Formats: sequence, C-alpha cells, structure tokens
Amino acid sequence: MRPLPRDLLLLGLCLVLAVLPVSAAPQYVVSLVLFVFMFIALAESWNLLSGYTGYVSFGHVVFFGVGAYTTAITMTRWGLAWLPASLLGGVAAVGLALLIGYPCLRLKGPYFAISMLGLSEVVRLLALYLEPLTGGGMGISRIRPPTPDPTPVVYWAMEAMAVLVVAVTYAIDRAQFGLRLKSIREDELAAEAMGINTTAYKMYAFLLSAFFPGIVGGIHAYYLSYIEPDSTFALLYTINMAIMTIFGGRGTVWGPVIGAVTLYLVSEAVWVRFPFLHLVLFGLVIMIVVLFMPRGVLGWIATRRPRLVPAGKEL
Amino acid sequence: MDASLLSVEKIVAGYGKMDILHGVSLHVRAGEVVSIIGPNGAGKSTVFKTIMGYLTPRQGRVCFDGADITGLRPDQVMRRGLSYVPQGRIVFPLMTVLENLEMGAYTERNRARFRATLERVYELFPILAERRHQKAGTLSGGEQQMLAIGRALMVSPKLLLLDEPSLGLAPRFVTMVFETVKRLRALGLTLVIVEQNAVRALEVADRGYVLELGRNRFEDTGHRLLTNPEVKRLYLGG
Amino acid sequence: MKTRHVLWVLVLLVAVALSGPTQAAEPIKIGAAISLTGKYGRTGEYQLEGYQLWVKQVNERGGLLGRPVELIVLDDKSDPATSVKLYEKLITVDQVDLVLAPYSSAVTYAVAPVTEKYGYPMLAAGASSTKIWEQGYRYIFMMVSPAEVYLEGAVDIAARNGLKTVAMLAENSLFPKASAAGTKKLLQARGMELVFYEEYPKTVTDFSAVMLKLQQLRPEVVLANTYFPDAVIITRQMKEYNVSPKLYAATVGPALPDFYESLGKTAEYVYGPSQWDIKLKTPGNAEFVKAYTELHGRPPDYHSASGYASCVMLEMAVKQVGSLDRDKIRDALARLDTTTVFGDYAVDEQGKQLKHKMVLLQWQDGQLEIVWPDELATAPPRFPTPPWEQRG
Amino acid sequence: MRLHVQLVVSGLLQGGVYAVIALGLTLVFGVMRVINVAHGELVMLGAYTTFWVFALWQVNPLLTLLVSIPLLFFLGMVIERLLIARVVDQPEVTALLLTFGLSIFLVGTALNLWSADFRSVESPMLAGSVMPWLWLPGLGWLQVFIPKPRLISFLLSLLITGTVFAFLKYTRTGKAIRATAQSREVAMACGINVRRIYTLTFGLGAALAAAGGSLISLMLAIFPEMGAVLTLKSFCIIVLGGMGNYAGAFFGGLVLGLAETYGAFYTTPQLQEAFAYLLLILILLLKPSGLLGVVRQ
Repeated sequence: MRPLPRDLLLLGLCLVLAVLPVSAAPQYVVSLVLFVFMFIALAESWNLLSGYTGYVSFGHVVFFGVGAYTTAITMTRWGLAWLPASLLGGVAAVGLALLIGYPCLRLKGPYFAISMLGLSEVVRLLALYLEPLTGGGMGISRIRPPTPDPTPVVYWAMEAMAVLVVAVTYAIDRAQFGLRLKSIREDELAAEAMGINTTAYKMYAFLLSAFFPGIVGGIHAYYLSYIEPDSTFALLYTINMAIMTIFGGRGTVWGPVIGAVTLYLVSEAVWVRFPFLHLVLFGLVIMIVVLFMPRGVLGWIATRRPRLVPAGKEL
Repeated sequence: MDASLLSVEKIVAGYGKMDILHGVSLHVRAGEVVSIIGPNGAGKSTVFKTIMGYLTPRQGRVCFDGADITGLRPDQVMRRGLSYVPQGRIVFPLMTVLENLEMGAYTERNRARFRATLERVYELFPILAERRHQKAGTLSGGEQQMLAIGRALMVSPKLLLLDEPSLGLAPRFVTMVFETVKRLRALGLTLVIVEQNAVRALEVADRGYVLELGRNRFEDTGHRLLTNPEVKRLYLGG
Repeated sequence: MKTRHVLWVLVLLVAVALSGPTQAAEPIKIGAAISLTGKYGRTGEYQLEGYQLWVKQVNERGGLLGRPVELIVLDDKSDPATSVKLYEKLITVDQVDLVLAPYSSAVTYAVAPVTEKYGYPMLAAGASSTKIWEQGYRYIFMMVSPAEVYLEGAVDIAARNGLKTVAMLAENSLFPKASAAGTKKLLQARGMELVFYEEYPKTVTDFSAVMLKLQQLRPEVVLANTYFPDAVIITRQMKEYNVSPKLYAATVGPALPDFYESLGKTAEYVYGPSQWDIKLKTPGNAEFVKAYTELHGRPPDYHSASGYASCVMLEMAVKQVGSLDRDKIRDALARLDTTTVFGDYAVDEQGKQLKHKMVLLQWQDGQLEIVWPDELATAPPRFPTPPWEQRG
Repeated sequence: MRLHVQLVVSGLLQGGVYAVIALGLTLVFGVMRVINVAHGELVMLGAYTTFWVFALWQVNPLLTLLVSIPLLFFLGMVIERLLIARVVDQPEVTALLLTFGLSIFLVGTALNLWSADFRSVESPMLAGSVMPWLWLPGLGWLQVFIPKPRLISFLLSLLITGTVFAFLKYTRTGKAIRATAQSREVAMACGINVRRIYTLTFGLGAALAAAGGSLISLMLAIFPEMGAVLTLKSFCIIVLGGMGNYAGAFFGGLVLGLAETYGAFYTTPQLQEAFAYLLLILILLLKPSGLLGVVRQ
C-alpha cells in the first residue's frame, strides 16, 4: 500500500483546488468548481446503486430534495447550524431509503426505475402541499443570513463530499462488497444461487447512495438560502446524475468524476446563451453512449487503448 | 452432389463470439425420417436454428432443394418449403387454435389453398377442429404439440424440422407424438427430428446422426445405431 | 495510468474555465435575468421590452453619464434557483455596473439575497409580494402596488352590486398567495362570503375537478389569483363547464393583450387588474405607448410600463448621484418621490411602495377598458356577466 | 347522486384519452419488451403537430389527427430503425436508458424550437358544452354536463382504440403483431418477419401517442415538458391493466381517469397528479401482475 505517484498527484490537485475560494479567483469560477464537486458527489452516489448493482434509479433527486428540505427546516425552525443540519439531511434521506428500499428493490429493472420516478414526483407534490412544514410553493427563504458570504465554506464542504464519495466508492470497488454488487448486476439469480444475500447488498448500496445526496442537498440548500419544490425536486438533477455516470462509465470509480466534470462544464458553457441546447446535447450523448460505448468513456478508452489501462484492473 | 433434399455442409455457428457447432454436416433425402440425437450441449437445436436462418453460419453451407439457402432470413427459408417446430413454448397461448393455424400460414396469401391445407390439418388432427375457437393456452401439453405440428404443416412444407417434440410431455402424449411422426411419413413428408428421447427417435427414423460437442460422431441407419454397442453405451443409457 | 488522464482533463478544464474574458469596457453594463420562456415567459417578455425601449432612448440621448448603455439579458426559464445563479454570474463574471429586476415575485424573492449581498440597488419592476420587503433588505425597492390589493377593484364592484358568494383560486406560489390573502381581508371587510378556496400547483393543466365543484356551488363571484397561462386555461374551462358567475376576475392574464388573442370572444366580460393602462393620463404616457409600439410592433402592457419606468427612475437616481456609486444610488432611490408614465412612486423605509395606484380593466368588444376606479374609468363596467349560453 | 354520475362521466371522459396513450405504450412493451420512456414525448410531438397545423392554417383541430397520426407513425418507424432495433435483444435496462436519452433529446429539441411557452388550441368549433339526459336504472333521468371538447375527444378515443383492437384482432398484420408479442421464436417459425413487425409496432405505438397528444391538446395546455407526466401516467395504467395486456390498458386508462377525478374532487387539485403515482407504486408493490392483468410469463 505504498502511495503511488498518481495518488500524490490527486492529493496535490485537491489541495490546489482547496485554496481556490480564498485566492484571487473570480467568484464565478469558485462557484463553477463548487457545482462540479456537487455533481461529482451526486453522480458517484447514483453510480453506487445504479452503476454497480444495475438498479437504475430515475428518481434519485428525491434524496437530494429531502436532504435539502430537512436542512432548511431544521435550520429555520430549530436554528441548527448548517453542518449538523446537512448531516441530518443525509439521515433523513437514509430514513426515506429505509422506508422504500425493501419494497422497491424487489422490483426488477424498469419497474424499479419508474417507481423511483413516481416516488420523486409524489414527494415533490407533498412538498408543495404540506405548506405548514415546507412553505408550499413559496418555498423556504432566508435559510441563512445574507452575510457572511458562505461560498468558501460551502466550497470546502462540497469538495469534501466529492472526495468522500469517490473514496468510499474506491474502497467498495476494491473490496468484496463491490464484487458482490457487480455480481447482482451481471446476474442476480446466479448471485443468489452462489449464496450472496442479494437483498441485503442491494439495500446497503441503496442506503449509501441515498445518504450522500441527502447531505449534498442540505449543503446546497444552505448555499442557495432559498428552496422551493419545483427546482429542488427537478427531474434535471436525476438526469444529470444518470447521464454523467453513463457518460463516464457505469460501475467504475472514475467514470462519474469524468462525466461530472466534462458534462457540467459543457452545459455551463452552453446554457446561458442557449438555455435548452444542453438538453439536446445530453440526450444525444446518452443515446450515443448507450448504443456505441455502453461502458462509457472509460470503457471505450480501455478497448481502444488497452495499454492505458493496466491488465487486471477491470473498468 | 447426391439427391439430397437438404444438405448441411460443415457448418460452424454459434451465439455471439462463442461457437457451438464446429463443422456439422447432414444430408436428408426426400421421404426420409432422420433423427439427430446426442447429449445436452451437443448443438442439436443449434443445427436447426442455423438451417432456419435464425443464426448465420460462420463457415459452411446449407442447401435445400437444389439451392443455397445459407444466410437467408427465416421467412425466406420457409417460403422455400422448410417448416420448423421449435422446442418449448410452441404455440401462441392467447390466440385461438384457428388463429394459431392462420399464423402458421402467414406466408400463404392464397385463401383457397389456405382452406384446403386447413382441412387437411383438421383431418390429421380432429381434436384441433373440435377446439378451433379455444385459446391455445388452455389446451393440454399434448394438444399443444399437435397444434404446433399442425401449425408448421400449414405451409405445406417439403421438409419439417421437429425440435424435441416429446419434451415435457406425459408418456401417453409422447407415444401420440411419435405416432404422428409415422403418419406424417406415411403421407410422404420428409422429417428431421432432434430428440432427447433417443430410443424412440431412432425407432421411427430411417437414418440417424449422433452429435457430440458440435461435431458429427456417428451416422447410420436408425436400426443400426440402435444396436451399435458404443452408441448404446454412451447415449441410450446402456 | 488512467487516473493521470483524468487529472489532465481536470486541469485542462479548470484552466479553460479560469481564462474567461474579464476586461472592463467603455459602456455602462446593465444586467438583467428575466423569464423569457416557461410559465412567466409571456409577461417577462413585456417587461424586458420596456427595458429595451429605455436602453434605445438613453443611447439616442447620448447615454448615461456620457457613456453608452449596454444591456446584458439572460433567460431564467421561470425558475427561481436558476435566476439566483444568473445574477451571481452577472455581478461576478460579467461585472455589470447596475442590475435590472427579474419578473415575478417568486423569482425576485429568490434573487433579493444575491443583490443584497453585493449591494446592487434594484427596482423590482415585476414583484408585488410585500413579503419580499419584510426581510429587512435595503437594496430592493417596490414599484408596483402590492399583491394584496390586486383584486380590490373587482371586490368593490361586486360589493356595490350586492354580490355575496365568492369562490377563489390561487396558484401555490408567492404572488398569487399574497394576492389571495389580501383579497380575503377585503372580502371580509365588505361582508362577503368566501364559499370556496383552493390552491393549485404551478404545473397544473387541468381544472376539471375545480370546475365541477364550482358547478355545484354556483358562486356569484369567481376570483382567480393566477399568472397568464393558467388564467387562460381557467377561463376556457369555465366556459367548457358552464361556470357562469356574475363577475369573474383574474390577477395576471386578462390585462394582457394576448389574453384576447388566446381566447377570442371567451375573454369578453372578464376583469383583470392592471398596474397601468395605455389610456392613463400619466406624464408622457402617449409618447411612451407610441415609441414602444414602433419599436416592438405591439402595444405595451403594464409589465412593459413598469419595466420602462424602473429604468427611467434608475436613470434619475444615477443623474442625481452623478456617478455609479451603488450605495449612493440606493439612497437616492429610497428618497425618490416622483411620477413616471407608470404613475406615482415613493417608498417607505422598508422599500415598500406607498403611492402607486391600480386600475381594473374589463374586456369589452375586444377592447380593454378601465372600469375602476370611477375617476379614471373610460367605460362603465358591463355588469353582470351574462351566462355563457346567452353570449354570442 | 347526480354528483357521482357527473364525476363518473368526467372521469371516464378523461380516462379515454389516457387509454389511447397507454395502449401505444403497452403495445410496444408487449411486442418488443421495451419500455419506451420517451412515449410521453411522442404525445407531446403529436400535440404540437395539432397546435401548429391549427395555428398556421386554421384547420379544424380534429382534422389535425390526419396529420399527426401518419407523421408520428413514420417518425416512430424511423426511431425504431435507427435506435430501438439496436437494443431490442439486450437487457431491458439498455433500452430504458436509450429511450431516456431520447426523451431528453426530444424535450430539448422542442424547447429550442418552440420555447417553454404554454400553448393552447382555441377553436370556436370545439367550445362550449352539451347537457344530455341519461337514464340510469334506479335513478331515472339525470342531466349531466359534458364539455364538448372532452366529449369529442372521448368519442375519438373510443373510435381509435376500437380501430386498433379490430386491427389486432382481424387483420393478418395485426395477428402477426399479437403473435410476435406472445412468442417471438414461434412467430419467426411461422415466417413472420419479426424485425418488420417491431418497426411497425413502434410506429403504431408512436401513432397512438400522437393521437393521444392531438386529443389532449383539445383540453389541456401544450408545452415541451408535458410528456414526463404522461409517460408516468401511461406506465401507471399499463401496470394497472397488466403489462402488455391491450384490453387492460383501455380499462386501466378509465380507472385512472376516475381515480384522478374523484381524488381531485374530494381532496385538492394540488394532489391530482399524485394519485397516479401513488396508484402506480401501490400496485407495483402489492400486485405487480396488474389488477386486471392476465398473469403471463
């Protein structure tokens, strides 16, 4: 386990990026990188479930949203600080996952995907309806005081989340846990026949992949200081998580990272001038990737240039 | 070239990148009943799928009635007079018996010919005429097999491929199936049968092939294969 | 190896992001993110066209402080969260000198903390929910009459004609709810009975269930706290379901010329409050309407007028201050007491509007007529609204 | 009691259009085992076809069906050939992701071309309402109230569904479609060109979506993002009726229409959409084979 040069390089990059908010970098660049971190964390969380076990979730934004609302409510009602409130957001997301995980994960492929989509819509409508708790369509504002500027703190928090989720995925990928998740993806019946308690493993993956988006949602709510149901439970978040992971490579550690960085910057460059063009591009990217490079960019590189990917390291 | 109706020459075929057949050959003359036997995984059903055009062979040729049919689509193969009864779920369960038979004649657009063939099939299997408006899924296993064969006959084929016709049937129906084979042969139809039940299959066959691991192992008349000690020991259970 | 590639991509992308253009330019840059698409798109467009007219005029006059004015416009897609990001971008990346307001109370509510954080004064041309001004913000000023009094004219006409039962609908978002809350108080004061009140989500497209309930209840008055798209759908479905109140008004929608375009004769008799009207005798109004129609090829609506007026007042404040010092501009706006094409303007210490007055319009033979208040009326209200089957 | 009759009528009217849309989805699923997540977007394209044909040439909105149905039928076949055909034999999730990408692509394209504005088709020909008297056993004569656009779109829904049922039941190609749905292998053994059937079925599914879109635009607003909700509702309906069960899709549509109308009437319009999703989740969890479904492997 001696540190390889590339690990040092990664560490260096993290540190360089960490000083960005206090350096002379324009605020916009800081918030850009902040959102890249956020999407790395979100996409990687989605990957933990949908990439590794093959259970595609079309409603993952529900955990992000529930985290955001928990944080906003506990901060405005109980005066909780943002950090414990965000963690509570993660806990609430896990709570929801516990509640729905067992019944939903019994459903196969498309049924699971679409029941998750339905669920996220139900929760959005509930957030609109339960006005005494959630502020309804008016949302919750002034989650934090306007000053001091929270950007540096939120930036570091998002960076930490990105690093944490990637690290967790890395650890899982190398451990037997990861192998078992992959065996569920390849052939769930066979995995069961081999004596793997697939229900339990699916559930662990589900809970983990709900926990991180919950926290991230909380931090995001703190940063925006204003949330309302339609933009908090926007389908676009789910789309982003899925597409970033698929683009980079499902079921790999680095796929979602590549996807998040590339696609977030692309959409950011495109959407201000052409507000909807990135959707067209995203749709095209998904179709092209699914049809022609089903293992994503990483898989594509691996087959084109096997030299770049050391033998024995499965992507 | 001999007077074969069907000849399969050294075909190599399989699914994806994996080959199942490594050069299988067969020859069937008009009016013959030929049985193909062999252990699981020998590639018996794959031979049929390759003949019918579900799979395209990587090497080798399939000739039928004097023409090369290698690589044709299933519907094109059928139009040339080959018909096929796949194994397993072999009828359309939610369609009536009549609709099943109509589907069998999908490639036949001449109504008069269709009616004539339908009458012949009903004659051959009176039970189907009786139950023509019943959903096929409600028939017994044996009846479903009759229906499947009847359906395959709806194109008036020159040659019929039967894939495991006795699979999963009660003994009473197994006997019925092989009786049917004999009747079809008496009508002058050429048949190729793939079977697990090797003894029964060889009993009704003029000739037989034994496949093993995607290769030809033995080829002889049905009777001589039945009495071949090695075949007996290996495939007929002693 | 693969990790190194990932890193290269990362470094490259960050470098690209960092190298964005950030040089100071000669013209005064004014930024606005506004809803050009989505639910608030139609109304947002009118507001933007008001901004654009002013930019054209000020540049023809030789610019502001002798410098040309450049307007940077972004589309927030009617989404508050998006708008927050856009104003952040306008202020930090585009480094605009001044900002103009977005459209709708909900979006303004979300954006206010951002403009507050950077100290950018903002005249809220498209926000009427007083809640925004109860947060202690110092840099945002209200121009329009508050949401709570939008339906005052409709309630007044109904009460004067002895109508008693009222059904009310409201979109579940900031402005419609504020309007509904204010209207409830007005109804109480006039001794009218609210027999039905229901909220609906922003995304709703079908009001069948509501219409069936209204069929049962047969209220004399229907008041809808809406934006343009749902105002159109509600009006149409009232006709489909033969809901025939004696008076029907909707907050945002009927006062727009597009309302008649969308609904044709179905729009007849419908009342809609307006912050402003073409026919008002405010100073310079006729010239404004003429110039606007020439530039954009269609007549302005009240969002156009408030958008235009917000620019004019910003110009006044800048001229008073004589520089782009945003804190001083803020103070000037807080003290300003003036009348524009849009009407009177003066704010209290919270930034809430004190002087501006609303009118109530009604569609009469394809024309919008002012029917309330009496002293400004261009025509008497056509009352009561006949049942659908008796209309042409 | 009059109220309930009215609610039932309203619910059924709403459900008719749902049934048409869901029939398209279930047809494609039954034959190809592909859940087309972009189905709602095809509905959206149908609705826009109606809108534009109406807005540009002032054609009677009902006649726009004659444009939207063939147009989307053709587009459906193109989509199948270009995209879906490549993934039919792969695991279900692949097709799911592919159509997911397609749906995003179509929404984005619509937003770029036509903006996010809400549009509606406003035609004097379709305005107003009818108030027929119904005789019901035990209740006698009751007058119910029916908005004309809804009645027309319901009747057309019945006509379209009926035509499709007849097509499937009696025509050679229709039977081949059903046969392929029941056993692809046997269908091939019958000489049915399964590839062609796939293309045709997807075209038919898209045409049904388009018909639903044209009909729905008589009642509701049209906007690029209208599809997602309809995909979810159709999915709910076909789960309700049993996946791949054609008659089930029809009755499922009516049931959802009723559930929504009753739900929204007795609670609040705020939750109207939630009923479909709750129904979906409940059925998936409690009885995945569908309430009306024939359990079939």
